[in-house]
Parts: sequence; C-alpha cells; structure tokens
Amino acid sequence: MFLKSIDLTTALRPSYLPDEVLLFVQDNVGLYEGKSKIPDHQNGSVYLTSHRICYVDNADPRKNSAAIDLKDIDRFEFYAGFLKSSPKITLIPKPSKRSSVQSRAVSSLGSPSRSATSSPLSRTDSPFRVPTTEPPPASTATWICPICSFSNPVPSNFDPATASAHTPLAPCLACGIKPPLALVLKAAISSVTNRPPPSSSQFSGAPLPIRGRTDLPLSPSDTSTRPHSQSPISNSNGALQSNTRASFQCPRCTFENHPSLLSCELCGAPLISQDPSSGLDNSTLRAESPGPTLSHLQLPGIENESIKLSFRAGGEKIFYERLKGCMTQRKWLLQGAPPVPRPNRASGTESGISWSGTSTPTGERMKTVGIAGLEQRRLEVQKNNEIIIGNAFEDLEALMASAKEIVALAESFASSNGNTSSESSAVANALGLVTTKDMLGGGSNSESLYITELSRNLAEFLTDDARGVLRKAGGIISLVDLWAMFNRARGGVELVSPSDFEKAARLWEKLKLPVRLRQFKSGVLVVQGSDRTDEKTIKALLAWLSSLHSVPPDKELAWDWQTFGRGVTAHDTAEHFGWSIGVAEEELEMAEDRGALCREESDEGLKFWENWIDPDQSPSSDQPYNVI
Amino acid sequence: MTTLSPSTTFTYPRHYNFPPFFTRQPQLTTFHAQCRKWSLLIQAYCRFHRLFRLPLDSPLFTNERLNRRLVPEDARAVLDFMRSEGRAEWVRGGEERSVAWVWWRTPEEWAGIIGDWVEETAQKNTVLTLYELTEGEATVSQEFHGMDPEVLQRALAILVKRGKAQVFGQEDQQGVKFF
Amino acid sequence: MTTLSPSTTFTYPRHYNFPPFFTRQPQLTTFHAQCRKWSLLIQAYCRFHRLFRLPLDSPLFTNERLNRRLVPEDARAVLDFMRSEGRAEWVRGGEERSVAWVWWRTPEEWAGIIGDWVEETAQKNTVLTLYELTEGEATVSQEFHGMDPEVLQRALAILVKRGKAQVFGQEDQQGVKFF
Amino acid sequence: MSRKGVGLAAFDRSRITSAQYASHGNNLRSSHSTSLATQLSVFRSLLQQFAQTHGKDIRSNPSFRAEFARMCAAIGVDPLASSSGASGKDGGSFWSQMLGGSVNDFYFELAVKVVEVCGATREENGGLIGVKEVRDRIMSTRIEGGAEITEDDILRAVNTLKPLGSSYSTLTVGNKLYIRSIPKELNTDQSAVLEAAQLLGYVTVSMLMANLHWPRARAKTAIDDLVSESMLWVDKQCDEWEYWNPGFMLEVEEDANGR
Repeated sequence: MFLKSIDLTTALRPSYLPDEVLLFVQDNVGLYEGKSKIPDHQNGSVYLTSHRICYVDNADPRKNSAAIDLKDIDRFEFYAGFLKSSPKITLIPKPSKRSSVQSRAVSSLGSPSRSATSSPLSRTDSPFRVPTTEPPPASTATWICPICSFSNPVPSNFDPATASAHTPLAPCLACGIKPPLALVLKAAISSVTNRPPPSSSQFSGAPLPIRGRTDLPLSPSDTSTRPHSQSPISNSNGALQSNTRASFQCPRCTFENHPSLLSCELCGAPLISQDPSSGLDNSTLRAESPGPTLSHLQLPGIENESIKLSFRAGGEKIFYERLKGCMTQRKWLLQGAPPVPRPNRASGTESGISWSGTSTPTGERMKTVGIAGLEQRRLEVQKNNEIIIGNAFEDLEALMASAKEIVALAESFASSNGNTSSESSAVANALGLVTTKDMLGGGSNSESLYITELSRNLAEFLTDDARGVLRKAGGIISLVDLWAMFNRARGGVELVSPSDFEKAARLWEKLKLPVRLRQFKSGVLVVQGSDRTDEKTIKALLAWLSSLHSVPPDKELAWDWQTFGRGVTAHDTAEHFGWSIGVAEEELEMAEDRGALCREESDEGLKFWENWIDPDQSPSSDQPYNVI
Repeated sequence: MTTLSPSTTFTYPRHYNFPPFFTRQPQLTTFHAQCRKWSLLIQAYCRFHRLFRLPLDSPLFTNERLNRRLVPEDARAVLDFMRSEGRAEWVRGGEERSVAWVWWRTPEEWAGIIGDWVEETAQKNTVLTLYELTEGEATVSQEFHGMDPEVLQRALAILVKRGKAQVFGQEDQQGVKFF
Repeated sequence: MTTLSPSTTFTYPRHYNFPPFFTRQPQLTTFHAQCRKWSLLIQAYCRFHRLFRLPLDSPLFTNERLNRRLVPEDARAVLDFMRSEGRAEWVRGGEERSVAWVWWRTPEEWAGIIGDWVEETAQKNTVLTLYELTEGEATVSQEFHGMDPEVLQRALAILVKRGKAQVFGQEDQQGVKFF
Repeated sequence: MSRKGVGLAAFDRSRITSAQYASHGNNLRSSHSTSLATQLSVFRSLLQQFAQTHGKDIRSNPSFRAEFARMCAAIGVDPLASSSGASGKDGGSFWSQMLGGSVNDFYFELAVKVVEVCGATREENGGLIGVKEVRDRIMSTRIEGGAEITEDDILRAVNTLKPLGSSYSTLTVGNKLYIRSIPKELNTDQSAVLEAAQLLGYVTVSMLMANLHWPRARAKTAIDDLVSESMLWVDKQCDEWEYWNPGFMLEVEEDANGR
C-alpha cells in the first residue's frame, strides 16, 4: 500500500512541507483500492498539493487520513463515470522493483487525453512569461457583421466541422449582435482553405521555442466558449494563501494565469478541457469518455494495488488538469528551485477585449447592447490616455438597467410559479440560472466549500503557535478585530468579506475546531478557545482582585485596602489580561451579572470590585471571614 | 450590627467605607443586598441621632473621607425600598418625595411603648397633655421623650383605634386620656 | 506627530492647543491616553532641543497662548507614567522627584550608537578620554556629541557590562578603552 | 366563463381547459426562464466589458464609486456581500467574479483602516469618533497617489461591518457624523450635550442650564456620564469647568504653533 498516514494541523487539515503549495481542494471524495472501496475512507476531502495528494476523512480525520506522494505515482487514469458510477481517477504506483525509465517515458507520452492541449514537452524549468505585446493583426478568418459591417475574427476554437446550432457564437464586437451561424461557417471554411497546412483549429502541442517568437499566431479576439457555469474552484486555497499564490500555467503559452481564470489571459486557450455541453451538472450528459487511447502495458507482478479516487460531487476534471500540471512540473524535484514568479494580476487588460459574450439559442436581439456597443467602440478608439468618467456613468447606467431587469425577472419568476414547483425549478436549474437576488449580489448562501476552507484557515490563523494570535489577545478577541487582523495579514488583496467571515466563524462548532464564536449580552461577537468558560474567567478575575489585597498601593488610599482590595477599570483589566478594552468591559459586566463583582461609578470612571455588598453571591470565595 | 454605643459618635459599619456602596448596583440581587444594608444603616443612624425625618441630601449619604456620595435619586430608590419594608414613609407636603419618615420604630411600636409606660406608672384614667408626654420630666428617661409631635399623634391615633386612649382639645393644647 | 524639522522652531502637535490637555483628566482611561500623548511630546521636545534632563517647571508645560499650564504635580504624574514605560527616570539628588532624565534615547540605545561609532572609525583597542568622546571634533557629526556626562557614564557602564569597553582614571580625567 | 357546462361534458371540458392552462403555464414559464437567461448573459457580458474599462475607476474615483454603490443599493443588490476570493464553485456573486474584487478590496481595506483608527483612539474618545477625524487620520497615512477617500466611502465601509457583531455603527449628533465602536447607546441627554459641544468645542453646566433649561443636577449627571465614558475631557483651569469634545484636538487651529 503506498498510502502513508499524515499529520493534521489544529484545523484538521494536512500540514504542508515547507515549500509545498496547495493547488486544489475537493470535498466528498472516496478512496478505492484496486476495485474495492477502502472502508471508512468513503467521505472526505482531497487536497492536491505540489508534492502529495492528501485525503482527510470527514468522519474521523485524525485516524483515517492518508496521503500519496506524487513521486510514487507511475501514472494516472481518468474515468469520467457512467450512469450511477461516479467519475474516478486511478493512481497507479510505480513498480517498486525496477523503475525502468522506458516505462516511465511511455507512460508520460501515453496519456494524450482528449483535452484540447497537452503541455509542450520541452518545458524550461522556470516558465518565463511571454511579454504581453500588442497582438499582431489577426491572420485567422474573419466574418463581416451584417449589422455594423465590422469585421470580427472567427473565434479560434470555432471548429466548422463540429459546429452546430448549439455552438455558442461570439457576438459582433461593435454592436454585440449574434451573427447568423451560416455566415460564420462560410467565413471559417473559406479561411481554412487558404490558410497554411497545420491549421487544425486546436493548437497542437508542438514544442514551442519560447524565446524570440513574438508574432505568435494569436487571434486577438479569441473567444473562449461559454465558461462552465460550474466555474472551476478558484484555487481557493491558493487564493487564501497569503504570501505565495499558486498560479495556473497555461498549457499553450505557459503564461501564468490567476487560478480563478477560465481561459488564459494572454492566448485565450481554455484552461480546462473543452466540453461542448454547457449543462450545470455535466456528470450525466457526457460526450465520450476521454480515456487513454494507448492501451497501457500490463507490467506483470505489480505488488501494490492502484488507488482510485472517486469524485461524488464533481471537480474531477479540474483535479485531473491540476494533477497533470503537477506531474509534469515535478515540483518535488526542484527542492531548491526559486519560487514561481507571481503573475501580476493587473496585467493590462486594455490590450485585448476578451469578450465572453455568450449567445443563446434563440439569439434574441438586445437593443440596448447594440447602441451602447457602438458608442463604446467609438470612444474606445479615441480614449487612450485620459479617462472619460462621463461615458463610464453611461456604461454604469446600462449595466444597472440590465441588472434591474434581472432582479425584476427573478422576483416575478419566483412569484409567478409561487411555490417554485420542483419541475419548474429543475428547468431553471438545468439552465443554470436559478437567479435569486442573492446569487446576483451575495453569492450562494449554500455552505460552499470556500466557506469551510476559510473556516479551517481561520482556525489555523488563530491557533498557530508561531503567530499566536489568540494567545497574544489573552485567549479572546472580538470578531471585528480578528477580521481586521486577518485581512491586514492578506496585504490588501483578495480580502474576505465580513459576511463570509462570519459564516466561516459559525462553522467552527460543526467542524469540531478548537475555537468558538460567542455572543455577549450586548450583542458583541467575540472569538475564544473552545475550552474557555465564564466560570474560569470569573475565577481568574477574582484571583487577580484578591491579589490586590496584598499589594501596597503607591499612593494613599482612603479605604481599607487590605480588606476590600481595589477597584479595577476596564483599562486596567485589559492591560492585565492582554484583552482589548471592549472585551474587558464585556467580561467584567458578565462577572457582575453573575454576582461576583460590583461596580463603583465616580469621576474616575467605572471601576469593578469584588462583591463585598453581597458576598454570598460570589462563588465560594475562599476568604472564610465575612467582612460585613 | 451597630450597637447603640453610649459614646458620643455614631459608628459606621465597615461597608460605609466601601466605595461601590455609594453606586446604585445594576445587578438586582446585589441591589437588594445594598438596599437592605442601607436600610439598616439609616435606621441605626436615625435611632442614634433620634431623627424621625431624613432628607435626601442628609450628610449620611456623603462620605467625606471617600469623597463619594449616594446621589439623591439613588437615595430615593433606597427609601422607596424601605417604604416597601414598612420602615419609611414619604413626608407629605413640601417637595414630593424629598424627605422621609424613618421608622426605626414603627408608630405601632411607639403606641405599645407609650401604652406600657402608662400602665407601669398607673396613670390610666388620668389626662395628660401631649406636651407633658414628650417634654415633661416624668418621661425624661423614656425613649419617646422629645419625640416628634406628628409621630406622637400617629402613635396615639393607633391607641385610640385600639380603644386604649382618647384624644381631645384643639390645635396646640391637646390632651389624652388613657383607659 | 512632530517631525524633527531642521528649522529652528519646534513644531507642537495640534493637541498642544487643546485646553483640557493641561488638566489632569479625572477619568483613569482618559488620563492614560493623556499621559501617552504627553510622553511622546516630551520625548520629541527633548530630542529636538537635545535635552537630557527636564525640570517640572520647564516652559514646555506652559502654553502662554492658551494661558494654560500643566501644574508640577500633574507633570510629576506624567513623568511617573513615563518612568513605568522606561522612558524617564528621576534625577537623584536635589529635590525629590523634581527633575527627570528623559530617555528619548535609552542608555542602552546610546551604548549601541557609541559602540557602532567606535567600530566604524576602527578605534578599537585605542584609549579615548570621555571629554574627547563628547566634545572632540571627531564626534561633532555624531548624535552623542555634547551628550550629558552622566548619561555618557550610564552608556559606558552598559558597554563595560557587555565586555565591550573598560573605563579607568579618576574623577574628571577618565578614559575609556574599547575592545 | 359564463357558460356553465353540465354533467360529463362539463367534466371533460374543464379537464381540457386545465390541461391547456398547464401547457400555457409551462411555455410561459419556459419563455420566462429563457428571457431570464438572455438577460443574465447580457448582464454578464456588460459587466465584463464594464469591468475592463472601468474597474480601476471605481478604485480611484470617489464620485464614480458613490454612484456605483448608490445604484447597487437602488436595485437591492449588495456587491460587497461575498468575498471576491469566493469565486469558487458556487460561491461569489457576479460582481466579485467579474469586477475581480476591485470593489471588494477597496471597501474592505478601508474598513480595516477604520477599525484600526477606532481601536487606537478608543482610550481618548471612549469609542465615539467623528467621521471627519477618521478620514483625516486615514488620509494622513495614505501613500501619495493613493485613492482619494471621501466620508461617504468611510460610512459605506463601516456599514459592511454589520455582520461582525453589533459594535460598529454610524450616528449623527447635531450636524456631525460619528462612528461608534462600542455597543453602548447614547441617551438623549448625552447626545444633546454632545450636540451643544459642537458649537464652541466645549460646554459648561451653566451653559446647558441656560440653553437647554435643565436643572443643575440633570446637566451635571449628563456631563459626568460622558466624562466617565472618556467622551468629554475637562479643563479645570478656567473659572467654570469646561467640558471639551476630544474630537476638537484635531480641529484647533493649525497656525497656533509655538508659544
């Protein structure tokens, strides 16, 4: 068995090796050994990192979590699942006896999955980024828009052979009107006849000498097909990683893309393998399974069985892509390699307008877009340096108008069929447009994986001893301060919204993590260790106050301080316990509520004392004598 | 508790020098304990100084040494509490709820004391003027000597109700006959 | 905050013209904030004027324009606060707690600066008189030029403890050897 | 339906009509959902194009930002509700995915600064600070060429903090906007005193008694409450004690430098 056990951090997540980078997370995944399921490894989440694949079980993370080192994997196969059986990825271990280079070479060549592009082989180790120069005039086919006679390039991934009524067409750049299918077909075919031979629409993975070739045969307005409504999980953990951000290298032009992008910013190559059907959960209606064409060699006598990962909630294609990227990069070999350069996110998007315009089968004509598009076109040409905010407002108007319509439709949609009967919501679901207002504005309120990962990440941020956030705050910190501290640590990029933060905080209990959210009587939300109780806090406060009986004060006091001790302000308490003033006030008032303390209001402000007015209320104070 | 020491100065209880004692406690149980303690202190103070009425700005509510003070509205809350205990009553007339009777001895108790004295000194069926009762030499040693005339009236009214005495005469020249 | 402007006048922070700044605030938390502001002002003021000692009646504590003054006993409270922060010390001798050392640079920091200077100018294992150190031309450009002799002693004492220097000679003719 | 069908015929007719209604309902609904789909795609493309050209405007231009936020509020959509990082499988709103978080990051970063300013000044103002003062402090620490920040931005940033427990909120006292970072509310007397203090920067007991016709005790308690919350500083070096609003520390005239 080449499954190794791993240790987990306090947030029940695999603790990474120093330079190990998390690339992808996917929940409800099950493990198979050979054909049979591995008992109690059927419901967990799988973490793909640059060095390992870690499986963390939901039921009992500590006991049955396991990991497979990428370097032990000989090759891996993708099974897209059929009817009831969910998609799987099989990891075949290296034959431990002889690691023949030959069989390895065969295997790495042997898996040209049907995915559009296979990564160029001759990869220089440090993928140097192609400078984003102004793309040269399109040499590919162009079609003339019947409306505004603007010559639009034919999308590079438009394959005349397989084009059908369903293929999404990019609307005309100027007026945004969808062209009739026939026109584009004719243009594409005419261009194919007069283009140089190797012109298969899918850019074959010919090895690209990186240096010097600036006139890349790029089509400026490459349109990626309609991005899957199920956009790939932005490398959620990558995004959460505050310092090094794992980027996703584009297989065609090796440009480092931001993990959450669907198509490469530079050359527009789709980052995940193409799948014509744009249905939401595309596990059912799958074209043909992109299994390996080469029949893999039956190496006799492999002792350790292959491990299968069964993906029951999707995400297997993205996992497969990232795994492929990983295996080619073989990061675990470059122990000392310099870190991957950070892609600058704000790469000028000015250069290419990547329209991800989508057309719908009915091609309904949209008046507003047309006119606004024309206006925009003219302005675009004239406005290169100074920013005209005026037209910005116009765009804003157009944007808001369409948003308003959506909201209106969504509401009427919801109200029209009243009880959103299952059948109609199924239709809506199928069309991937269950648009409630919150999807538009607030993101789905379902417990997305992002929130659970954020929750674990937060727990780690709090309890990790190096940073000692919770310890330094005296074991308790207000949620607002924590939010500010957490976002401050992220350096002002990809900040977490307060509502997501709060949702994540509410999950700690369910995820059995060592921190708790607590609400004071006044409504203030604070975060504290799960072992912290009011009784302990009161005991600590009383211990401190009783210690003041023996500490001689620096200035003369008017009352018998040996008997009564001294009053403390929220500020003194905060300083003593390391709390914030807000937290100190809440804890003192809690202790007062429980009868342990009483208060003194004076021009010196509010002070809290041991409750000598009603001593039998305070918990069995050890002082035997009754002062009063 | 404070013993009525024969010495000249009134001895304050220890919690009189406990600063929070002068702040109205928001926590209910503690507040009740605070009221009970103030009630006992007020009664002892008035008994010692033989005071029957107590204004809200009495020196009792200010602790010079601690430079702390039970502000009038909190003092009023304490006296309201005493009223519910039957140990105080707001003096009618004058500013509303600004001076209170302090029943370190209730009128009923006074009636009892006066009744017993009359019996001891076998002065039943004799007529005594109110003045004689509280200011006369005979009653010098008695507790009700120098008693507040209004309180005396209340005490006698109770005796009348019990049918043990009969008050007659007008305004300042009143007399009482005991049976 | 005040920037050490090369110009002649010391720029006061805006709250120097806030009247209550000169009154010790009764509320303890407010007073703590007031002390922190005074502490920063005092350190900036002394750094600008290269003062090492500050008397309680220094002109800094009086704002003529506002006709307000931080009275000596309140100034003493502020300096006590700075002492607890490690930013001030009472000068021994003379009237008790009336003049304070203001550590806009602590002796440890001074020791560091002197140590670095010695290293830079490669004067290890050479003997320098204390006078030379603070008054000699060589150190004109250095911050510790014209330093208060007592503070210099404190700094050197720290270097001695760190085994980086050795002081010898008597009263006024003292020299120091750096290792 | 004036004609009342009778007996079996009626029965059939009603069944047919209900079938028609059902089918009509269906195609109405499907046409409805398709029109929704088109509208959604149009919105998506418009947002995409808008993001390209004006994404950075939002960050740099305050009036544009205010307009954008106002419109979002008008149609009842909150672009700040979810994190931009959440453009995960089904998380993340259209806005955050398309605008690439430029809106989010701007407001959240500002909110972080506001929380830090309120925390730093908690001791001297008791958790009640003028929006103008917060803006001055943030602008003074802003690097050159940084985005211009208006008071409206700060108010919007504070509002995004709502889900994190109720301690942060904005309030107006008199004509001045305040940010409160403590859960305790001001009672009417206390806000009346703070409003009075806005005129000259301070109040005195007699001033309150004269202008608000309060008895001395009431004026005294209101002032003492505020002093004990560090919301007023006292100046005792004048014949009648003056109670100043700490916010005025920044507003006393600049030129009064030196003695």
